[in-house]
Amino acid sequence: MSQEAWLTAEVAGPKKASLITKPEIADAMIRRAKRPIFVVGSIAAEIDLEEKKLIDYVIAMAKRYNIQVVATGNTNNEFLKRGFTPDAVMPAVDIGNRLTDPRWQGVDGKGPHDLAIFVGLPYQMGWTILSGLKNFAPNLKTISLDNVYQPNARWSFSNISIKNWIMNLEAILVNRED
Amino acid sequence: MSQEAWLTAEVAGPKKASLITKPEIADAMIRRAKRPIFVVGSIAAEIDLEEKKLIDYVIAMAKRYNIQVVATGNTNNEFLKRGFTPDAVMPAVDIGNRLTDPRWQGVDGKGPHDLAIFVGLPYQMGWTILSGLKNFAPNLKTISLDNVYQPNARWSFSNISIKNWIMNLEAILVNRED
Amino acid sequence: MGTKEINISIKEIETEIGNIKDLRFSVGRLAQETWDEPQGPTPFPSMSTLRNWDLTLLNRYKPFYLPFCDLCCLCTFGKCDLTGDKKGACGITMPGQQSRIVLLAACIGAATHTSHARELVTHLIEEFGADTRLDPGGLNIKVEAPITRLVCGMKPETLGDLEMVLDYSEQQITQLLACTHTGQEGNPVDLESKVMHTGMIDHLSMEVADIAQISSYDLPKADPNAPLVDIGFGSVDTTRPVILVIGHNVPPSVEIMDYMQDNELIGDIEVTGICCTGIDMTRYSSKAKIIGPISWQIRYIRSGIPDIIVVDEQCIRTDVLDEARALKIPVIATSGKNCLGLTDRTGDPPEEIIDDLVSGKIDGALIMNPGEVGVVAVRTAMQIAPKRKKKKSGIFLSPAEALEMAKECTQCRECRRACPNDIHIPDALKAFSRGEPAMLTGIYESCVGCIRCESACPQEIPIHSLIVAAGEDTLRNESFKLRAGRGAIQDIEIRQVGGPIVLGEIPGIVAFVGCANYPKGGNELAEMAIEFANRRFIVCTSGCAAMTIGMYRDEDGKSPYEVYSGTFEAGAIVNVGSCVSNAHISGAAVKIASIFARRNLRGNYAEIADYVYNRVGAVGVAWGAMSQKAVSIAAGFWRLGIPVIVGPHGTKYRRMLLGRSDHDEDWYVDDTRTGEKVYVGPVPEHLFIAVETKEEAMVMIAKLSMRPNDTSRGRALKLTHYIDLHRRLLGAMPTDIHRFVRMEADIPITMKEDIVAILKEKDWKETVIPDPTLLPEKEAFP
Amino acid sequence: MGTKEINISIKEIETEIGNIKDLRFSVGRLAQETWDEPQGPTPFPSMSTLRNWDLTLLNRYKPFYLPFCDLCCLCTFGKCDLTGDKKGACGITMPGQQSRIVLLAACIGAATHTSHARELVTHLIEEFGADTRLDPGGLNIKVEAPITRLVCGMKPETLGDLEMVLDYSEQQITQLLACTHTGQEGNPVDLESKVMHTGMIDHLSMEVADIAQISSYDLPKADPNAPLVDIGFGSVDTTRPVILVIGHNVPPSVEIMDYMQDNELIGDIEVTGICCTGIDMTRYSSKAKIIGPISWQIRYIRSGIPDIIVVDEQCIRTDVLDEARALKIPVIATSGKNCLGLTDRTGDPPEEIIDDLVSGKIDGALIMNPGEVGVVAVRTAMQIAPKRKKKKSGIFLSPAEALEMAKECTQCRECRRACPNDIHIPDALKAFSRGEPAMLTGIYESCVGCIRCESACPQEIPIHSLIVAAGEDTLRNESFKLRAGRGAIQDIEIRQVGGPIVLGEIPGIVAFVGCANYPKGGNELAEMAIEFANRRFIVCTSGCAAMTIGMYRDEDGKSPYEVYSGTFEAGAIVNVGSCVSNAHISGAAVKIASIFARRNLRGNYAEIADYVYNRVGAVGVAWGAMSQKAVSIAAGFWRLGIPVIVGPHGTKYRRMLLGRSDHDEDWYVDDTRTGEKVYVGPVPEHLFIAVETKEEAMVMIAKLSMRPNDTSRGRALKLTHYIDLHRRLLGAMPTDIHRFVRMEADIPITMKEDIVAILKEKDWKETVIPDPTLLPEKEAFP
Ligand code: SF4
Ligand code: SF4
Ligand code: SF4
Ligand code: SF4
Ligand code: SF4
Ligand code: SF4
Ligand code: SF4
Ligand code: SF4
Repeated sequence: MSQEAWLTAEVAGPKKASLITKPEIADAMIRRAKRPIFVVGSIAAEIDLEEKKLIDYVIAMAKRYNIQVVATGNTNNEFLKRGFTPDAVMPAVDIGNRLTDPRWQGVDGKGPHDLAIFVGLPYQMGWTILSGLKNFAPNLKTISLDNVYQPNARWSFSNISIKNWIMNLEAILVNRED
Repeated sequence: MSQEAWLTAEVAGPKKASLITKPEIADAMIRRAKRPIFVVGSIAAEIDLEEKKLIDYVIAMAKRYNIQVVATGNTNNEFLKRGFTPDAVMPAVDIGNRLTDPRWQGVDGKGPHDLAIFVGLPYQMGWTILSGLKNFAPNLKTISLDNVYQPNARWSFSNISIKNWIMNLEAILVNRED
Repeated sequence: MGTKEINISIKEIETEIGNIKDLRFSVGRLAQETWDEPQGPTPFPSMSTLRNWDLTLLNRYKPFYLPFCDLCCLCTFGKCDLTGDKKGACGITMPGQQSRIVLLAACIGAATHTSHARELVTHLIEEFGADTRLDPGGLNIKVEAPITRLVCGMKPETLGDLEMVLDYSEQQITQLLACTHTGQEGNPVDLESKVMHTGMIDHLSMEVADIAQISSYDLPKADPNAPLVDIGFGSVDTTRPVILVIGHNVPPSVEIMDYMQDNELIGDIEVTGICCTGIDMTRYSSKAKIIGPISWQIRYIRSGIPDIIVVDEQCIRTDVLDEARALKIPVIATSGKNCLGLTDRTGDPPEEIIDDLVSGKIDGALIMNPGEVGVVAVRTAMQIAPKRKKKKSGIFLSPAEALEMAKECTQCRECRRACPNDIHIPDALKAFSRGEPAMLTGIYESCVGCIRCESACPQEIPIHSLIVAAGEDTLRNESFKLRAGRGAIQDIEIRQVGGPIVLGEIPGIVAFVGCANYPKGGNELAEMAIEFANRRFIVCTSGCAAMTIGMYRDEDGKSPYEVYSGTFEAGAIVNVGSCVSNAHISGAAVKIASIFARRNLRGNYAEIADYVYNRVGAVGVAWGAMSQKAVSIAAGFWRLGIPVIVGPHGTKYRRMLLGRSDHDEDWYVDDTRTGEKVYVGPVPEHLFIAVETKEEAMVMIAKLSMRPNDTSRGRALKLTHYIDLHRRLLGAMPTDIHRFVRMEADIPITMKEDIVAILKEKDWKETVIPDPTLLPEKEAFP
Repeated sequence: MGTKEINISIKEIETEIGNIKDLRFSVGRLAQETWDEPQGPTPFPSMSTLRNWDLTLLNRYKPFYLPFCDLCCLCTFGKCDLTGDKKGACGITMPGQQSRIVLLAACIGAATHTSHARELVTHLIEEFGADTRLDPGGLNIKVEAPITRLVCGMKPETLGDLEMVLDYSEQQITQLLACTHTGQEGNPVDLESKVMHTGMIDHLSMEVADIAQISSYDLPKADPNAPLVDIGFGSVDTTRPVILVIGHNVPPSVEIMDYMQDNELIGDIEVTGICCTGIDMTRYSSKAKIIGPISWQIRYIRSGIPDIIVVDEQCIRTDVLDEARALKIPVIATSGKNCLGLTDRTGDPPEEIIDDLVSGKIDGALIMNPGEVGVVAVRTAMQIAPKRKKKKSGIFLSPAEALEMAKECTQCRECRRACPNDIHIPDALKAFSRGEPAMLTGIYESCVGCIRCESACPQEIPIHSLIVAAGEDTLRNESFKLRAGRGAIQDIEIRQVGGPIVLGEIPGIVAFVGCANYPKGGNELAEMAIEFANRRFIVCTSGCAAMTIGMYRDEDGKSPYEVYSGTFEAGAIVNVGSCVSNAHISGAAVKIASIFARRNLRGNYAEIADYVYNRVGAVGVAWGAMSQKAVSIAAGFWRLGIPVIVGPHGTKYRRMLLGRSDHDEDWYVDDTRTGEKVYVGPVPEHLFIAVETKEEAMVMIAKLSMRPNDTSRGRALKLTHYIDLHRRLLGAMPTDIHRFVRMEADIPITMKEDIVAILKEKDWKETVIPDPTLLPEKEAFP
C-alpha cells in the first residue's frame, strides 16, 4: 500500500497522511477522540458498497460512536431520506474554516472538536480542505474514510478496492460493538 | 525505508525513483547496461567512508565494471591525484544535456549511453539534472549511488546511514568479482 | 473629457520659460473638460489608496487558506517547506504564500485583459483614429464607462482617451506584480488588499476593451433585443469551407468577415468560433456561428471539419498546432502573445502564404496584421476545403474502431486518476467493450475535454475521441440559439430596476460568468440560470457561461435565450457578451448607485462600493472557473462588495473569503441616520465561497442576495426564495433564519408560523433597518 | 530629446480641427529633438519585433530543461502531471511549462525594477521637478543612457523624459505577463524569446532608476575614485543610536540623512543598511555604513543593535516585524508595496507617531512619505536608544546558553534536511556540545541566514543564533572598505578599453552580480574577483555581490577595493552600485559598440547585440543568484549576447541555455567582409550555465570570454588564461583547445609544443578570422 494521491497529480508535499493499514487504527482514533465530528459530502450517497451506500455506513457509525454529523453539499437530503438528522448543514469550506478556529465551540456549542472524519467529498475538495486543516488546525486530528489516499489528512486509507473498503468499514463498526 | 527526498522540501511529484533496497538491484542494472557512464561530482572527494573516500569506490567500480567516467566540477583533479584519468571533464549540466540527446554518441563517440550513474553532486544539482533526464531522456536509465534519496533518478537508495552505504557499495564491488 | 489630435505651429510665443521661436508641436491629447461632476477623493488610486476599504471587508471575510501545495518554489532559495508554522527562506509563512499566489494569479488575469485591451485599442486607433467617439449605447447611455469614471475620475469620450486608462492599468499591474517578488509584501491581509486592487484594475481594463470594440465595430449597443445567433456543432454546414477561430481578440475575425463581405462570400463559407472570439464575432455579424466554450476545442478540431484554424490570444489549447497537424489543418497565429513557434509571415504577399498553406509546405504561419489574416484565412479555406472533403467524412471513430480501441484497455485506472473530474472512464470502457455504450455516452456530458486521460493512458487509447464517438448523436444535435452579447445596460433600465433592487424587491442580480471547468457538465449551469430567472432575479451572463446556458433545450426544444427576455429586468437572462463584457455587470451595479441613487461616481470608489455592498443584492457565480482571469474578475467583484460563488474546483484557488455568521460582532454597520451601530446579520455571509453541488449553489445564491438595506418586503421575498430552495434542495428549513429576520415584517407571510416558532427557539430579538454603511470616515468624502 | 513644462495661453488659434478660442493648456512634455543620429529599425520594440534575433541565439543555445517540479499548479484545471510527454489540461508540455515559469519569474523581476524605477522617478519629479536634467556623469558622459537610446531610440534629457520610458516598460511587462496565462503561448522557444524581451525591458528600467537617482541625489557620477566607505557589522559604533534600513529604494534613507544633516546630527547617529538601500545610501553619503548583503538580516536584527528598522521594498525578509518585535525594535514600512500589515500613519503628526513607537504602543507604522520617515526614524532612534541600551549589551548568546541549547539536540537531522546548503548542523552541534566549537564556527561562513533550520527543528533550538554565537568573533571583526558605487562608465574609459576588448587583448569583462545565496560562503566570490583582476580582466560588480567582495581581507588586512583600481580598465574591480546599477554594465558593452566602434545605437538593438555578442568578451557571474530579479537581469544580458554563469543553486532556474561544442554546424558566422560562412568555434560556448564549484566557475569564465572577433594576439591571451586555469584548477590540459585555435598565431607561445601536439591529434585545420555577424539581414539596417 502506498502513499500516492488518488488523482495522480495531487501531490501534497513533505507532510503526508499516515496509512490506515488496518481498521483498528481508525477505530482507536475515533475511540480516543472526545468530540469527534463527521464531515459528510455529497458523494457519500452516490457510492454503492454492495447492497448499501457509503452514507449508510456513516449513519451506522455516527450512531454507534455517537459522532456529530455535518452534512455538506446537498447531503442533508439523503440523510433525512434515511431518517437521520445531521447535527448541522453547512458548506464544506464553512465547516473547514470553523474547524481551524480554536475558539469555535463545535456544532453543538459544547467545545472544540478534536477529531474530524471526512468522507464523501469530491476528491479535490476534500484534498484542499484537509490541506487547510493540516496547516491551520494543529490541535485537530483528521481522518479520511474514503477509499482513496488523501495525503492531507492525518490518517487515510491508501487507494483500496471497494471490497477492501467495505471490509474495513464493517470492521470498524464491529470493533465498536465489543 | 521511504521515498522521502533528502532535503525535505525537494518533493518531485508523481514519478519517483524506485528504491535500491539491496545492492543486487544496482549491480544488476549496471551489469545489464551496455554503455554505462558515471557522472561524478565534486563532493565525491569530500565524503569520508571510513578509511576511504567516496571517490575511491567510484574508481574501483569504474575499473571493475569498465564504466566510463565524467568528472564534473573540479573532481578531475581528485581523480588524477589518485592516478585515475576520467574519460571526460565537463560541467554537470553539459553532460546532462548531452545525455538527453539520443543522437549523441557518448563520451567515447561509440554510441549513446544507456545508463547514467550519478554520484557526488550537490544534492539539488543532482536532483535537477536527474529531473531533466527523467523527463527528456526516456531511453536512458539513471541510478543515484549517493546515500540520500534522489527522487528523480530511476533508482536510488533511500536516506541511509554511512555504514549502510558502505555495506552496499562494498557489496556491489564484491558481487562483481564473482 | 475628450481628446483631439492638434498640430500647432507658432512663429513666436512668450512662455514662462522664455521666448520661443518657430515652435511646432502636436498635442496628442488635449483635455477638453466637459464633465461637471466634482472630482472624488480617489481618482487613479494607488495600490494603497483604498487599503482601508479592503481591510474593512477583509475583517469580515477573513481568508480561509487551502494550500494547494506544501511548498513554495518561486525562487531558488527554495523549494521551501511551509507546512504549519514553518517559514520559507525569505521568511514567508503559509498564509502569506497562499495570498501571494492569489495575487500572482490575479496579476496574470488583469495583465491578460489589459494587454488584450491595449492590443485592441491600438489596433482600433490605427484603423478608425483616436478621435473615434465612444458610443456603447447611443442615446440610451449617458454613463458610458461607469468603472472608468469611478476608478479614474475621468470621462472618456474617444478611443484616444482610453489609452490613458490603460497606461494607468499597466502601471498598477507592474506595481502589483512587483509585490509578489521574494522579499516584498508578506502580510497576508495586505496581499489580499492588493488582490482586490488588481481586480478593480481588471474590471477597468475589461470595460476599456469592450467599449472600444462596441464603439468601433458597431457591436450591439446595449441592445436588449440583440439578435439570436447559432451556437453548437450541429449548426455548422459542413459542406462549405469552414473557418475556425479560437481566442478572445476579435479584429482578425472581423477582418475575415469583412473580407467575405467585400468579396460577396457571406453564405459560402462558415465562420465558426470557440471561446470569446466566437461570442464577439456573433456580436459583429449574426452570420457567424459559435461552436461552444473552451472544452469544445479538441472535439471540434478532431472532427476534421475546420479547414483552417485562426487563433488569436487567451484560452487556446497550446497543442492546437499538433492536433491540427494530425488532420492537416493549417493554423494561423495572429498575436505576438501566442506565436506557436510559427514563422513570422506578416507582410509577405498573401498569395505566397496561401500557396504554402494549401500545398502543406508549412503547417501554419504567424500573421500579425489582421487585414492580412482576413485575406489569407478566407482564401486558404476556400482552396483547401475541396481537397479536405474526404477527411471530413470520416470525422468520428466508427463503432467498430471504437470497440476495438476500448478492448485495449487494461483497467489500470491511470486515466481516471488523471481526470480532473474523476470520471469513471475505466468502468465506462469496460461496459462499452461489452456492448453497453450508455455509460460512455453519459460521460460525454461531463467531460471537459482536457485530454489528460489520453496523456496518462499507457495503452495510448484516444480516450477523448472514444467519448466523443459515444456522444456523437448528442454532439451532432448541438444546435441552439444564443442571444448575441448586448454589451452595456441602458441607463433607463437601471433607473427602472434600481429602486426594486435596492429595496430588495427584485430579489437579486445573479451573474453566471467564467470558464467551463464544470464538475458535472454544463446543464447544471443552465438549470441554475433558469431557476433564478423563474424566480424573477435578473440573471446576467457572459463568456463561456453564456454559451453553456445557451446549449440547453427545454421541452419545447427552445434555448433559454429564446424563452427569457434580454432586458435587464426581473426574470430575464441577459447575455452581456464576452469575458471583457463582465465589466458591464459590475458597471450596472455601479450605475445603480450613480443613476438611481445619484451618488457621485467620479473618483469615489469607497463610497460607491459601500453602497453596492450594502444595497445591491448582486451575486456572481463562476461555476466552471478555472483561469487566472477568473481570479481577477472575481476580485473586482469583491472590492465592490459583490460575493462570488465558485464550483467545487474553486477550492483550488488557495483560499476562500468566508464570513462567520456565528460571530455577531462581525455584522454591525453604521446607521448613517442615527450614527449608531446596528446588527444587520450576516448579509452577505460570504465574499468568496466554493460550493459542492448545484443544489448547494442555488441555496447559496438566494442567501447571498440579502443586503442590510433590504426593506421588509424585499427581505421577506428574499427569505422566501432562500427558505424555499433550502427546503426543496436540502430537505429542511434552514437553521439560520433568525439571523436574517430583523423585524416581524421581514417574515414571509406564507411561512409565518414555522418561522415564528424558530425565532422563539433562538431567542430572537427585533432590531431596526438602518441606512447602512461600513465607512465611518464617510463624512470626510464630498 | 528633452521635455519642458510649458503653459500656453492663446486667444485664438487656427488648427486643422477649426478655429479655437481662448485656449489654455499646458504641455507636460514638449519634445525638443536634439539628437541627430538617425532612428534605427526598432525603436520601442514590441515583444515580437526582435524575435528573429532571439531565435538566432536560441538556435545555438537550446534550452536544457531541469524541471523543478513534475507538476503545474497555475490554474484550477490542475494540478497537472507533466512528466515525460504528458500534457496539462491546457495542452502545455513540460518544456513549455518550464519556459513559462522562467517567463513568469522574469516578469516579476522586471516588474520589480520597473515599479521601483516608477516610484523613484515619481518621487524625484515631485521633489526636484520634471525638468531636472539627467546627468549621470557630467562632462565625462555624452551617452547618458545607452540602453534607453538603444531600445527606445530616444535620448532622455530630463527626469520627465524617463516617464515615457517607464510607460513603455509597463506596457511591455503587462503584455509579457499576459503570455503566461493558461492557454496563451505554449511554444518553448517563443516563450524563451519573450524571456529575453523581458530581460531587455528590465535593463531599461534599471537604467532609468539609476540615472534618475544619480542625477537627482548627486550620487557619484561615473567616478572611478568614488569614496571608500565602511562595510561590516564591526564598523558600527554601537554606543550611538542606530538606524537600520533594508531594501532597495533610497528616498526614505536620503531623507533620514538629510534630516540628520539639517539638524547637525551626523556623527551622533549610525545609519546602517542591508541590501541595495545600504549601497545607495553610501553613494549618497560616505558616512552611512553597510552591514552586509541580504543574508545578514537575521543576524543583525537579532544582535539587538538597531534601534529602529526602516524597510522600503525588495529583498526584505517578510518576518522582519516578528524578529524586531521580539527585541522591541520598532519598524517603519515606507512603501505601498510592502505594508507589513501596519497601520497607515502617513500624514499623522510625527510627534504622535514617535510617541507611539517609543512607548511601544505600536510595533511599527506605515509611513509612505519619505520626508516624514526621515523625521520619525531619526527622532525615534534617538529617543529609544537610551532605553534599549541594556538589551544591546546582551546581543549574543553566551557560551553557556549556547551550550545548553545545543545539548537539546536529538540529532534528528531535520535542520540539515531543511538547509538549502545541506550544512552539517547536527554534527556541528554534537561537536559543540562536546566542547568543540570549531565546526559550528566554520558554519558561520557558509550559512546564508535563511533560518529554515530553526523552522524545522522540533526542539525549537535557535540554530542560527547558535551559529552566529559561534561565529561571534568573525562577525565582530567584520569591518572592511567598499568603494561606493560609481554609477556609469565614462565615455573616455570606453574609448580607451574599447579597442583592446574588441580585439581580445583585454581578456574580458567579468561582472560579479546578484544575490548572496552562496553555496559555500562569500569568500569564494571575492577570490574569483581577485583572480580575474590579477589576470587583468575588467572586473565589475554590483549589489550583494559587490558587498561580498568587499567583505574580504588580504594578508595586509586590505579589502579588494583598497587594492584594485576603480577605473574601468584592465585589472580593476569596479563597483557600479546597487542592483539597478547593473544597467551600467550592459550599458558599457553597448557603449563599446557605439562610442568605440561608432555603430548607430538608436533603436538599433539587433545590430548592437550582434556586435556585443561577437566582439565584446563580457561574462556575467551571479554566484549567489536567487531572486526573480536575477532572472530578468540575466535575460537582459543574454539578449545582448552576454553569457551568464550561476552557482550550483542556479540549476533550480528551470533550464540552462547550453551550446553544443560538438555540433560543428552550430558555430558558423557570416563574414561580412566576404559574405562567406566561417566556422569560429564555440565562442561563447554557453549562454546560461550553472557550475558546481568555484574552480569550475573560474575555468568557465575564462572560456566564455572568447569571441569570434578576437585577434590572434587576443585569442592567444584568452587561451592562456583558459588553459592555465584549467590546468591549475582541474589538473589537466583542456581537451577542447582545438576548437578555439583558428590559426597557428592563436596558439599561446609558451604552450606551443603541447598545443600543436593536441591539434595534430584532433586533425585540426586552420581557418580564418572573419568579421563576424549572425545577422544575415544585416544589410537591411541603415
Ligand atoms: S507550488 Fe506547484 S510547482 Fe511548486 S512545488 Fe508545488 S505543485 Fe510544484
Ligand atoms: S520565495 Fe521564499 S518561500 Fe518561496 S522559494 Fe523563495 S525563499 Fe522559499
Ligand atoms: S478529457 Fe474528459 S474524461 Fe478525459 S481527463 Fe479530461 S475531463 Fe476527464
Ligand atoms: S489508462 Fe488506458 S488502459 Fe488504463 S484504464 Fe484508462 S483507458 Fe484503460
Ligand atoms: S495552466 Fe495548464 S498545465 Fe497548468 S494547471 Fe492549468 S491546465 Fe494544468
Ligand atoms: S540559517 Fe544557515 S544553517 Fe540554517 S538552514 Fe539557513 S543556511 Fe542552513
Ligand atoms: S533539527 Fe534540532 S534537534 Fe534535530 S538535529 Fe537539528 S538541531 Fe538537532
Ligand atoms: S543582489 Fe539579490 S539579494 Fe542582493 S539586493 Fe540585489 S536582488 Fe537583493
